[in-house]
Amino acid sequence: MFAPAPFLLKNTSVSQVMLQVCIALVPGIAAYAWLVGPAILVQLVIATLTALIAEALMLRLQHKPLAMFLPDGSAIVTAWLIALTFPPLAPWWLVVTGTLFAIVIAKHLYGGLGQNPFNPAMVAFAVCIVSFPALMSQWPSIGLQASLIEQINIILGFSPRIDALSGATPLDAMKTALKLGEGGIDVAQLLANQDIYGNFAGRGWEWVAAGYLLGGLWMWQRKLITWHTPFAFIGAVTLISGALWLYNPAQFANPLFHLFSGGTMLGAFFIATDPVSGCTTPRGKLIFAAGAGLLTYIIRVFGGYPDGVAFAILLMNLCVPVIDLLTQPPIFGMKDKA
Amino acid sequence: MDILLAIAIMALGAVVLGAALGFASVKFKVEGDPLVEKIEGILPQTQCGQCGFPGCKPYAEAIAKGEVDINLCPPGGMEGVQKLADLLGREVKELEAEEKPKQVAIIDENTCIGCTLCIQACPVDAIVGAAKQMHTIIAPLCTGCELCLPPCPVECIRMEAIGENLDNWKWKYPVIEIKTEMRKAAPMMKAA
Amino acid sequence: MLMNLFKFKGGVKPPTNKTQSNTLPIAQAPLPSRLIVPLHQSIGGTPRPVVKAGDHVLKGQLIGEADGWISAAVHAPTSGTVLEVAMHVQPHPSGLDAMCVVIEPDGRDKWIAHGPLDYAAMAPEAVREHLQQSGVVGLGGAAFPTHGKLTASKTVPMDELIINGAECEPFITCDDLLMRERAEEVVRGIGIFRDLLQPKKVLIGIEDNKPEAAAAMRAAVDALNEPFLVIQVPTLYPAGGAKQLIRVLTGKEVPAAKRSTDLGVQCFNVATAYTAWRAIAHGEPVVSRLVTVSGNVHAPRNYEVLIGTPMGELLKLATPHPDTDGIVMGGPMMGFLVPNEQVPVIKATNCLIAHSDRVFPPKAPEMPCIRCGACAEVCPHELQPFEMYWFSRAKNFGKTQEYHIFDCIECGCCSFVCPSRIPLVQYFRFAKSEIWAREREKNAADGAKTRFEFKQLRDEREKAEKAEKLAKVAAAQAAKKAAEAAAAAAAETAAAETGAPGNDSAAPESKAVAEATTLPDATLTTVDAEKEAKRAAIAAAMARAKAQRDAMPAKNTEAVTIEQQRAIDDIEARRAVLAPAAVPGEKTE
Amino acid sequence: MTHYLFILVGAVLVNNVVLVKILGLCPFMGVSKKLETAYGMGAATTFVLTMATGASYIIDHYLLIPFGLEYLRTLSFIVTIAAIVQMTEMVIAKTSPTLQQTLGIYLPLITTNCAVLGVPLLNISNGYNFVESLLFGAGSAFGFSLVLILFAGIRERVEGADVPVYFRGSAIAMVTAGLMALAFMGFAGLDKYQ
Repeated sequence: MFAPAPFLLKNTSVSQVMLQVCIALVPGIAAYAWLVGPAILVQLVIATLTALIAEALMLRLQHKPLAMFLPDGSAIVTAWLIALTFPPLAPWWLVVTGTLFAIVIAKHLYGGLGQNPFNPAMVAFAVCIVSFPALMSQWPSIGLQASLIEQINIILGFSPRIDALSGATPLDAMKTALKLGEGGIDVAQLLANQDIYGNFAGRGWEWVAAGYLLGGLWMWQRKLITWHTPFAFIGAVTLISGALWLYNPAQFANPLFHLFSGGTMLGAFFIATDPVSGCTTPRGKLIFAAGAGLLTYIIRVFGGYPDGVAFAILLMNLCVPVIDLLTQPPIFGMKDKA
Repeated sequence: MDILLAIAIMALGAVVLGAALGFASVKFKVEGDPLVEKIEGILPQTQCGQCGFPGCKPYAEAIAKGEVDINLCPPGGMEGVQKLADLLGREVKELEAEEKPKQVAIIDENTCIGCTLCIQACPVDAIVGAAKQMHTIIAPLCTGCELCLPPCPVECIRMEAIGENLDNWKWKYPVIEIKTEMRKAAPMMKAA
Repeated sequence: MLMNLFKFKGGVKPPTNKTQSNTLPIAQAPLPSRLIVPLHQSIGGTPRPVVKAGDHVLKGQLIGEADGWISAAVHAPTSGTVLEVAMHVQPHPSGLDAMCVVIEPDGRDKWIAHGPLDYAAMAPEAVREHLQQSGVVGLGGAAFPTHGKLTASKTVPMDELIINGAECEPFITCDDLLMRERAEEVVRGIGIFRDLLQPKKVLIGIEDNKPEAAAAMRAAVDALNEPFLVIQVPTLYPAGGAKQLIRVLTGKEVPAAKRSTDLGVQCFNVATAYTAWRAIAHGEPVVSRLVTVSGNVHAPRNYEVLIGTPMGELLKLATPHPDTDGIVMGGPMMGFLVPNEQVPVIKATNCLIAHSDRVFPPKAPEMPCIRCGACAEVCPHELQPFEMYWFSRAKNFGKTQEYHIFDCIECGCCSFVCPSRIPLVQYFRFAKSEIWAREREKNAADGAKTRFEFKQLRDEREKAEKAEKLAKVAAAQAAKKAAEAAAAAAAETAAAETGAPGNDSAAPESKAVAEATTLPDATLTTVDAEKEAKRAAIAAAMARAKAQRDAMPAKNTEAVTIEQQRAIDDIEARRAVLAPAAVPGEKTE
Repeated sequence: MTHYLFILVGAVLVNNVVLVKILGLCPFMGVSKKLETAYGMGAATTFVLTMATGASYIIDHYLLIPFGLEYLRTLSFIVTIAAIVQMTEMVIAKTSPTLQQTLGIYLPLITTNCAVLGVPLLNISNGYNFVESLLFGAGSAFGFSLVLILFAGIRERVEGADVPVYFRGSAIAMVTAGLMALAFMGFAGLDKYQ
């Protein structure tokens, strides 16, 4: 006889959690599709399909019940994060490769849902940017006049990869310009370029980031995430960028620019908050996210890649078991000794 | 000339390092073998001799020296073999003899003639009694080694498997199939 | 409110489901067809049966005698005939059997002679003794013998006595009804605990979803003019856990490794206080208790039930719906499905819930843990359940202990909130019982090892002594023979010297030599034979003396007084402690 | 000052001896099953590696180069390292038998840890002076220990995961090491920033 207490359960499930994460991504995606181009929707579809097929295949190989695991939605969240971090007009096979890598190697080799030590979406990004640096750095200029059909053709490789694609992200553009300028160029001058830069960060992109921020705040309000991770992530980016900006405003962009550029908002609310590969103790979350924020800034400003979120998250993923171990909160009745 | 110089320098180095090592080996000499104790900690201490050694310690010593295999201890079971393999970095091997459930010896007190032979045979002093008087097993102390069986002239000792009771009952590893269990309970209520 | 309440971390708010059963007053359950009274109903030693099949017993008659200090007596719940003393299925998740006294009621429900005790004249020790003899145990569910908790720590002053009327588990309302209807007796019972423990304050904690109970208790406290404080605590599961209630009322946190008296606080359930009062004021042992019958039934309500009543018979009083497919004993958070409906109500049974899929919807299948940390947020002991789960699942028990698995109170909050529907508590129970089993095995192995080593030592010593003795006997014999031979030789030589010197003098000498050489361990010559004989005589004398010495203590031990025996035992015990140190020394001998 | 900092950061992170240079994989895979052994191995390797870089610098500059015996570098470095390792083992055996037990065969294997030989040789080829050599040695050792400890932490957790049967043990450990190396590629270029 087996007695499974408790008999009452709260009405929650993994699928619900994942579904809400997807809903929270919608404002950001909407801004993305509106301001940057509808191609992102195509990429989302490609990534989602690939993820679901790969997930089903891997579950099948491991003789796990498809009906139970496929609807959990974790693969969809991973796929969406991959699509949102890749260039919107990246060729279809790049997104497929990244997604396959994420689902098969980063997730299912470790046993699937809940067991992967690394964030699958970030593994996909890191693998692709290391393997295909050129393709991963081609971002369309904002205001690219191309219809959805044209964009799909570009993604599917039917149309040539036109020159308008060879742009860079606002972050990358600034880094390259500052490097080439050898100190002769002022950040303020660069920001004046209205083709690339908008009100406070990258043109168009700033509103996408704002959309993520909105979705993230909604998740916090729904108690899907705690305040620790986004707070520490954003706090760390603000602190280090603020300090360097105050030290030399000509060479370092202001904190607002860094907060709304690249993957900062997406990372702070959607990637660093991944419970599976992130820290779980409250203090651990603070350390994890602050470390990720710091590394993000360091890699994007001093390192060799256009943005640092993926590597920063992966590097902090490495430290998670040790951080968790060192930040165990004192338990009931043992607080005086600790 | 060069080659001589090279040899001389290497020899010098060898002498200096050798002297340092020699000094260290005297200064930091360690006595005893902590490994034997660790192995003995894994062995179940039934002292049954099924491994071919008179007791667990001699077997532990033999394992530490690498003279025998680690799969000679049936009371320790496969779990014991696994632990020994982990400790010693050796391959896990199937047990030589088959694994038996834990058991306890029971003396049929009506048949016992009080010969004390089993008392002498018991390695862990789990049998009490005196000459010409009935003997009995102190069940909690019995390791189930069966060494008392052969000496008994009237064959009044038998082994009994230790069943599950409320004292040694363990919670089972959770299984997912909860529903089937509940269904089993259904007819009982219908009958009521 | 005058008091400043504290909070414990975590906790959940499951639907309380209490209103179904707390509207009707307590009803008396009728006599069942037979009563199965388990002997082991409290934590500690199993009481020894003092009745046998065929005996006629009266209500309240002792049937199981407490075994040891942490153990409580068991009594016949009604008058009738003992059918058997045998193994029966227990209300325990294992579904295993244990020794029970089965009584067929005679329908008269005749009490054994009993009456009030002269409480004012009783020494505290006598009160505790009487509570043990009356079978008073904690009725909140843990069933710890109450008398064992009624001794204050010698070093820490008793600050607070907590009376637990929180009753935080959903569905259960038996304490609620008890406090509403029998508040005065509860308060008088608390008075007994107060007298024994002498605390500075007495705090009665009641969840704020039971205003009637709190009002009744306040009225009773006022009527009896006691200085007890009735405090309403926020409704939050598991506020009724002893450690949580202590925390809420006093701010003290009792860790798993400590007793609450070490922190100057002790906690009792209201129903325990009630039974203690009945035992003292009326001389009635614990033969019945209040049980909430709820869940999938037409008429949920509270019953006063005799211990030993089969649960199925009790459930029928409330007319279960036809789709009922099991009985849960205890609340929905910590209770368990009983093995069958024949299992009896015991002292720890506070609630029966008829189980059906309508009341408790079946759980969706277990998914993998996504480490969301919801369990850690609700854990009232601030543990990391998902980490303990991870390592329990991998059977890495050492790690589970590093994450303080033994501080888990198995309240079920973590399982309640888990989005993956993982039966976390089951994993923890599994890990805990595995660890206990290993501990037991380890202790048994260590004991076997020391006994084995001691036996070996003994065998060696005996062998050595035997060999020594044999050698001495042999030496003595040899010496004797040698001496005889030498004497003969000497006589012959003397004769030869005096009478016939010359040719035959060599013959006896060589004979003596020959004789000497046949002796075991010596090639004696006639010259030193005499010396040897002397030495042998000395050795033999020494051996005799030693034998006498050895015999002496043996003679003594036959007539040792109890004190001497105790002293010997003491010495043996000390030796046992020193044994590891002594062993190498003895071996080198 | 910043120069030294760059050497240190470069050795610990950017050119991590295990994940970027792919040296010393034997102890990296072998002693990372448990955190405790990883701590011990990290400490032992840090000590040996720092000592070895110092000693080999002295041998190289005051013995081999003056006599023109550069061709004996590898040989003499190995001998020196072996002696230091032996000494370390004896000291550990005396002071902490449990650590010695847990490190097991891997302690003597520091001798053949290519990181320990590789770092002094890299020092020479990089033309570092004594302080730089020591910094580089210590940095590499810290990098090794850091990565070893983090790896052990992850492996302890992955041990409880439902890894597919064919990937249990070393296979998944290699995958993990690969993903760690991927993460460390994020540091690329940091030591070149001016």
